[in-house]
Amino acid sequence: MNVLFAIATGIMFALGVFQLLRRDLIKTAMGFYILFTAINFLLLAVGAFDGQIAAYVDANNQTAAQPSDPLVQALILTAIVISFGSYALLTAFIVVSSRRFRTVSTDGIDRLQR
Amino acid sequence: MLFYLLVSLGFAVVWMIVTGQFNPGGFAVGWMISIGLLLVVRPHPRVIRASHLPRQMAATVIYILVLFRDIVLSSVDVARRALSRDMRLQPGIIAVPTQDPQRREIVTALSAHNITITPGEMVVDFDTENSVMYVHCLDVRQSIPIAEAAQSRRLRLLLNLLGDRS
Amino acid sequence: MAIQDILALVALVFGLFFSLVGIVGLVRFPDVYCRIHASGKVATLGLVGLLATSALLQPETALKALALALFVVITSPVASHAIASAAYRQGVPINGDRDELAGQRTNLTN
Amino acid sequence: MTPLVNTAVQLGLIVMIILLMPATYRVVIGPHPSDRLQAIDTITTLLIGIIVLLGLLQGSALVIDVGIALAAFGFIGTLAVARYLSEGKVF
Amino acid sequence: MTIALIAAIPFLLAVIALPLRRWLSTSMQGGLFAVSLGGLFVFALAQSGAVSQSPLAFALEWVPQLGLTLSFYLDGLALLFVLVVSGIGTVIALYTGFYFDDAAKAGRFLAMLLAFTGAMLGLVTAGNVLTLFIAWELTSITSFLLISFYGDEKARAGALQALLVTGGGGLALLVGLLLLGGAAGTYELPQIIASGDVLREHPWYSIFAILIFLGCFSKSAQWPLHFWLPNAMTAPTPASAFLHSATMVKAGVYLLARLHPALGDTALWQGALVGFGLITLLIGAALALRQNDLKGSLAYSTVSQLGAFVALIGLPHSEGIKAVMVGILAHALYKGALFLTVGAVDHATGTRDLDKLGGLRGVMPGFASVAALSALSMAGVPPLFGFVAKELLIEASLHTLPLLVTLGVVVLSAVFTVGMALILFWDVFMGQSRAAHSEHHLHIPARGMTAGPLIMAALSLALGLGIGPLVTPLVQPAVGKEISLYLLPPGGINEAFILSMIALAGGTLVFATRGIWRAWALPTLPTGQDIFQAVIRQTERAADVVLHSQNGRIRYYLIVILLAVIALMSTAGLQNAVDFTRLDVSINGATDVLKIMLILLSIGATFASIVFRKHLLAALALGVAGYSIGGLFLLEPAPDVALVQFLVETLATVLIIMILARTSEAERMAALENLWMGSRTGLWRDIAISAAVGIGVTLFALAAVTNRPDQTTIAQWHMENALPQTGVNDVVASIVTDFRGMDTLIEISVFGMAALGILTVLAGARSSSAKPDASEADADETPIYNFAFSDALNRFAARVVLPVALLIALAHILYAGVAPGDGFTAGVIAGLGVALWYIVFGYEGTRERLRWLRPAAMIAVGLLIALTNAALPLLFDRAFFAFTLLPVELPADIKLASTTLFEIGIFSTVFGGISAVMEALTHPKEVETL
Amino acid sequence: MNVLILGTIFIPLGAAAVSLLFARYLKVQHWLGFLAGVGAWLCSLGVLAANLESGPQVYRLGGWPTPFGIVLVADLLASIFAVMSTTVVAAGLLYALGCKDKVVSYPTFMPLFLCMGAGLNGALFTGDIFTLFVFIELMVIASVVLVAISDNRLGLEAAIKYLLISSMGTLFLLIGIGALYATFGTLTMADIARLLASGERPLLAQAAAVMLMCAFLLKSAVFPFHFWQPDFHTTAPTPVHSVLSSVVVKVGIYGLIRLITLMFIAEARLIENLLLILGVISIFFGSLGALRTYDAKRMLAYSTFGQIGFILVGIGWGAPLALAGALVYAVNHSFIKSALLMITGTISSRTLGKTARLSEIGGVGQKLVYTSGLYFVGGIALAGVPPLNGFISKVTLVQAGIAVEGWLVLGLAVGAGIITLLYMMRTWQLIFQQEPDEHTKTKPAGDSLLAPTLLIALCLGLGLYAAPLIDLANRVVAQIGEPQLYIQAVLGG
Ligand code: NA
Ligand code: NA
Repeated sequence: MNVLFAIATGIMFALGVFQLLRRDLIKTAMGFYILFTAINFLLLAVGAFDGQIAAYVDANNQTAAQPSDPLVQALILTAIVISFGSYALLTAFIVVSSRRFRTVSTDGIDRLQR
Repeated sequence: MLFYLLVSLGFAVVWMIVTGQFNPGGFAVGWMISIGLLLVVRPHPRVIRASHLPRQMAATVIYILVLFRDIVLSSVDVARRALSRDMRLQPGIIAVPTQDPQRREIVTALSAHNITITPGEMVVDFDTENSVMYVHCLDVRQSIPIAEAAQSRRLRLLLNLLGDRS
Repeated sequence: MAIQDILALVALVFGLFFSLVGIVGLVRFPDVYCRIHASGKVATLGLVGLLATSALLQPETALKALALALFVVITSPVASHAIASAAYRQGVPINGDRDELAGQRTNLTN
Repeated sequence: MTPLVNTAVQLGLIVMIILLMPATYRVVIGPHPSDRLQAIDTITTLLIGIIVLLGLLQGSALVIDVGIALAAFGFIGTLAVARYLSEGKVF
Repeated sequence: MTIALIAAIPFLLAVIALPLRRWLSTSMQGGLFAVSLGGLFVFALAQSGAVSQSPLAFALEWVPQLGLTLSFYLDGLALLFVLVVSGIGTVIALYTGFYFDDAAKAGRFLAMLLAFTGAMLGLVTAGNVLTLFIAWELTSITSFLLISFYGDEKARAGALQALLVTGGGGLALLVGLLLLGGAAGTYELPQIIASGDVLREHPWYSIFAILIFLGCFSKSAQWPLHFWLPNAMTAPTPASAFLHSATMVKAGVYLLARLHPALGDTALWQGALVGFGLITLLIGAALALRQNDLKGSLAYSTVSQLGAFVALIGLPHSEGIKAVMVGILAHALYKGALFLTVGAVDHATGTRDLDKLGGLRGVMPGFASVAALSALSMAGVPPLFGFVAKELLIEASLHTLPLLVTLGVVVLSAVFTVGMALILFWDVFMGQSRAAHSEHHLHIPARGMTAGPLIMAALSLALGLGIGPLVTPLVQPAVGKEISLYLLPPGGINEAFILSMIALAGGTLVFATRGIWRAWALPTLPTGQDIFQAVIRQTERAADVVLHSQNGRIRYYLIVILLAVIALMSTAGLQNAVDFTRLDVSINGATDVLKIMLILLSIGATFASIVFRKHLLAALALGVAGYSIGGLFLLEPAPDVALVQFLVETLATVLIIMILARTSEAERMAALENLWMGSRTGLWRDIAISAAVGIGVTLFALAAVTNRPDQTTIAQWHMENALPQTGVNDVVASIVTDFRGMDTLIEISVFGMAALGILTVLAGARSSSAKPDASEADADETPIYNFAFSDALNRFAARVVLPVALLIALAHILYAGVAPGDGFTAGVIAGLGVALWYIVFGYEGTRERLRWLRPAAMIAVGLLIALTNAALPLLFDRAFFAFTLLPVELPADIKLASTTLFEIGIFSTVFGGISAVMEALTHPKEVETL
Repeated sequence: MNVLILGTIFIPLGAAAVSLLFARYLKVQHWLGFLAGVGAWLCSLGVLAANLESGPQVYRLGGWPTPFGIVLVADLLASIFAVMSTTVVAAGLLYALGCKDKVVSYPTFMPLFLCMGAGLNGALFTGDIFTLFVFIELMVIASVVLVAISDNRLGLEAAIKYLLISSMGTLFLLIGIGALYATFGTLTMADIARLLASGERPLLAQAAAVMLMCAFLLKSAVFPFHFWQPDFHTTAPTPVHSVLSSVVVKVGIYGLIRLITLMFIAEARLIENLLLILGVISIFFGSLGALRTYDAKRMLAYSTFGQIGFILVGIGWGAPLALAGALVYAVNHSFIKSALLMITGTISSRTLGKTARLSEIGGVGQKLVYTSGLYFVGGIALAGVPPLNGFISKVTLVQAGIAVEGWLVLGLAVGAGIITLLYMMRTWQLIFQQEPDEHTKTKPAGDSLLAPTLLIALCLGLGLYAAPLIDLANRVVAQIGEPQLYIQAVLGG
């Protein structure tokens, strides 16, 4: 399975980068989002150590099964929240860009030059 | 006051279900939390008469049973059509009056909910001014004859449930 | 085999059957409104079946399964209605000649 | 859980997974946005079902919480999209 | 100690000059500072006895790590310069007292001038090359200020040019001095001078010598770096007289003379100094003759003179040092006086143009005599001081250089100089008055203005006559060996005398035929000015290339960055890091099948989101992809992550649809590209970059999964300690709220700030107090919604879902430790309940019905609760964020711990944040809460 | 006194929350913010003092043993950067008190500003690589919002660009963190350093080093990761700009130093060579950009780009002397740049359009003698003219260059230095000496000059009394030269 996960993250990154490079800001935002989903996936793929059960412990029954790495999960949780915050901000900016610059194209917001 | 009591009790039950703590402790915690929640949110109270409560309870139980029966019937009906070769569909949209003299929103809502769950019918839109629901039917031949009768049956149940019929 | 295992199997088959039917309807039915009838309600019942299976096989999940079932039963018609309403407002034509909403629609929005 | 039931649940899981495909097919072909929305709503329902079965297989009561959340958000997302389709706005 | 005062006092005077300008008139200021500088002069003169015995030194530790010591060193050479600076400074200050009409302006000028004086005195008394450099730079800066004093276009350009040339030279000098210090092992001047043998043999010798030459040549205006000096003549004339003829430009000469014992008498030294010095001597003299502007003329003649000094220092066997010292004195006197005269003429007539001047002897008799004496001294007419200087120059040249060079360069320059001096005097003061200034209201200078120049002119005469007794004691310590000075050669007429007489005669001839000379088109000589301008032009062109790369297009920026990272990553050797033996391709059970399905689904849906042109479809496809990833998390099994992923995915989808709703279709369509028909090269480029990134990440992930350990001790520890130490079953929850609680606190701060940001950008940016400008108001106009969507059924659903959502949220908080979900999921769930209200009821409807909803306050309170939870243990002498279990028995398996408080804080922040986002997005006009 | 580390982070964060509650009382909010800034400043000074007295300070959050919990580590390197940051942030807050920008009156301004400061200090003090990411994000998000709501309407454009580009940096950082966790199974920097040093060197370390380096280079806006910087900084509100362009860009520098002195010591030579090349290019790009751009604020932003290049060159040379030079340079540059930005801000606050466009601010300061003097001193300080602190930076760096005999780079760097002098003095002439155009209209009063005055005084002080800073820098370098000290302080043993 780990090969598949590795390749899948690569493909997700490639798709995210491609989407990020679109002229359309909304598509760009989607690319942003894909990339952050992909990075969470990557963290899971490379960091979690092939869990068989969820990372829950119980006082009375300790199983021998390998739990999914809880630390990676915690990191992913944090990364999700932060990237979502950034993403929400980006979407709000797109709305304001539409109001202020009358465009949602990345090529359209190029007043800052030189 | 009675309204808040009932709502808080209802919330407490929901709490117990949601938390999986169906025990006295869970109820106590749920009830306290519900009261706290009501203190913050303060919904608009509805007048409830204690004398009507038992009948309302009964109506509620009946309503839920009927609802469940309707779901099953509707699903079976639709399943038959979906699996049959020609599907025997004759779709169309018909107007169904809500018939509630007081035109209350809750009644409309619950009626619509009920209709949408019943066999092959689904509310597409409301005309609030004229108290009409526009219902899409999978088979108008089957639905039109029973539509109004079914609606008055549902309305009776609802009014019972809401404790309106004295 | 315990009784609840048998019941669970029945519920499982029940749930799978209605899920399947819902999907069949989703694929076969002629227009969006009909498809909503099929998938929106039938798949709901399918889910209830699966939830019952879960409740029977794993009693500790029973209450949450109940909560989920209630939630789905309450919200599913609303979603169906909202989608149908949206479709109608978008001007998706209905399959069939009887449409009492036609013409009324203009009064309702805008 | 007896092996028979376990096998049945596994089979059920596979059936549910297979069912995702025609639903996805409907998402792809549409033809109207509302078709796709309905199909996605259905997929959500299927996913909840899958989650429930998975919970059974994993012997874990935990995942059903995820199912509840998924149901709630699927519903709200559906309403948001429906409103967008109806009126060109979400809020 | 006292010698430190020499440099310090003028700085102090500069500081008091600024406030004094409000109280004192111009002449009082001039007088005051003239007296002060005069006192300094006298003080310095009084040191001469002691200095001639042994040099005075004083050092103050400053920045020992840099070898920077505030050390002063007063020997004969320094003293000579101190005398020149303070003496001329006295005259200049006096003159300034009559030069400006505006006391404030005079005060500003004097402050700068005094600061310069301090810097210059510091330069010549510095005993450490770094101290010297500091003073050196300060002279450049003060010079810049003085040149730029009037602030007009020309003044600014001239000042900037001077600063660039001398500052650039300064940088070279700095490096040179640091290298020199490095080679000598000290920055102290006396030691450096003493270690000449080491330095001349040092491998760095040529590097630091050249760098020091660069510094000195730029400062002392040697060809080809001389061009800044004439352009610096935009400075007020007293400054030109002081800085650009008498003192600052001689700093280079000073430093060369100073380092001569240490670095001199090598081929490089001789070649560079003599070569550049002689070229400068000749070019300066020739160009001086051809200027119409009096100050320009004087400037070029100064250039010429500086060239002579530099060449003299370069002569072998220290032959020229004596001539340099005498020359500096003589030049300072006559050139200073001439500058001041020109300043007075300019002041009086309003012009410095030779063609417009003439016959001023009648109206300015005092200055006429000053000009006469000084011009004769400059021309080298005996018995004036200038004559002695010229004699010494020619003599030194004769002794060491080929005769042809002496004749062709030194004598020829002298010829030009004589001609120029005569022109300067004759054409301004003799002849007849010109129309230009006779019409002009003549502004006869105050009598006091003449005083200073007269003193200088008189000194030119007196020192010439009394050369032996008066000048020898000053110059001898500076030269550092026994010398004898005389007006007329003791051995009778010698070659030098003859040559200087020839020069006089030739110069007179030049003067007589000046019409021809001045009209004669000289061949264009290569000047540094052209090179300078070319350098500036090329620099600006390079700058334009740089700025061109800042083209404003984000896609281009991203591509460059990605390419850079790809290039850098390609060096990391990832392909070697993959351990192919550990690749695992096995598939086990339905779960793995499901995983594969979900992977395929997520990739397919992501791909669909790219190819779908309709944004809505793309958004929905993205939602499917996100849900699939959520499913994969669930299968890991990581239920907590899956839960959050589902939640966030829903919100994200809602957000994208929100953008669609709030941007116009036309704008969106204009932005959209046609992937299949558009510019294919761009497409292929993007595909190539994406593929490269994808391959890189794949390799990376393969390397990671094949290299990682099977289990980490750290995760193991968390698994073992979650229950005993934090009392929860959900290890992820214990990490999130306890083991790594701070991450979560900061994370919710990020979330809260993002939400506040959204609120501010979309709603708060139009604060109720400030009126939006017309265009913005127009642009921000959003229609009031109608609530057709808000029908009975939807309202019913919204009303039911919100309380249920709140209950579920509270359940997540209280049971965070035993089930998936925590304060964060609780906040999102409650927030989604509120979102549903906004969807169904709209902004007005929701604000009206949910009055308890105060997003910003909820964020604030949430953060405060979380912080309180973290900080409370500090009161009990426990660690920040320490875990505490509350010792209360609660029913229904509820455990209250500090964590619960934290979860409540998280909930409040996140709930508030999402509500804030919803409020911002739906907000029609302005925000009321906050 | 390791508790004081908390103060530098959580005093501003707490004040952000409280000030949000006082949204309706702008004065209260602003003073609260300023006091929090001063509080953080005092704490950072305390941390530095404690450090000098008794070595690296370590705070284990929650009391959990390292490496299982998060640890805050204040060694000398972090402390000196923190003192620099808190000083500038406090000055920025002081400036905000007297700033007339509309954005300053938004109720969310103060909380965002304080969060930026908290994120900054947190990023410096954290001993955990993942927490570093979290703090950096706090800083990024707060600053992005502050720029987006700037009075300059183009702030939004810059914010969008930065958000997108910065997200690249975040990705690199997370990939790097993922690689480190996957190979070493730990997030504590000291632990990673210990494992890296212990010899068993997994192959992924190099990839992680590259990714982290890219992330830090992006945060410091080093060529070719710089594109966002001129836009983002120029459009920022003055108080924000003065923090962004001086200390926020240094976080990347800090990270790079940590990277090569603590963790990737084996890869250090490679990274240093790369930094040298990028540093020189940055020097030229930044200096040339500053020379020809159209706006006084933008000029300073480009200038920062170039100055960061100088610091990188110092780091790239690698020798202890050079590293100390880079540190001295970094600290001095922060104060100078911050002061200059504030002064430019006061000038543009006097124009009607609140602009710093060179075509529109000519002669605006003609009557403002005091401002003119401040700007002049700041300008020559930036150009490295003695006796200001910029000179000290320059000399330390050049001495280091001589010591390592990096002739080519030294020559190039020194050559570019003259460009700084050119653009600073030309702009000074333009603003303060030129006769204003007849259409140039100015306001009678602008932003308060108190904060820049204090900073300029600091610059002068650090120039005249430079020994302590250099001493400190040398001690920092000596300390980071022995990573064992850091590792032991964190992990014990
Ligand atoms: Na979290
Ligand atoms: Na949990």
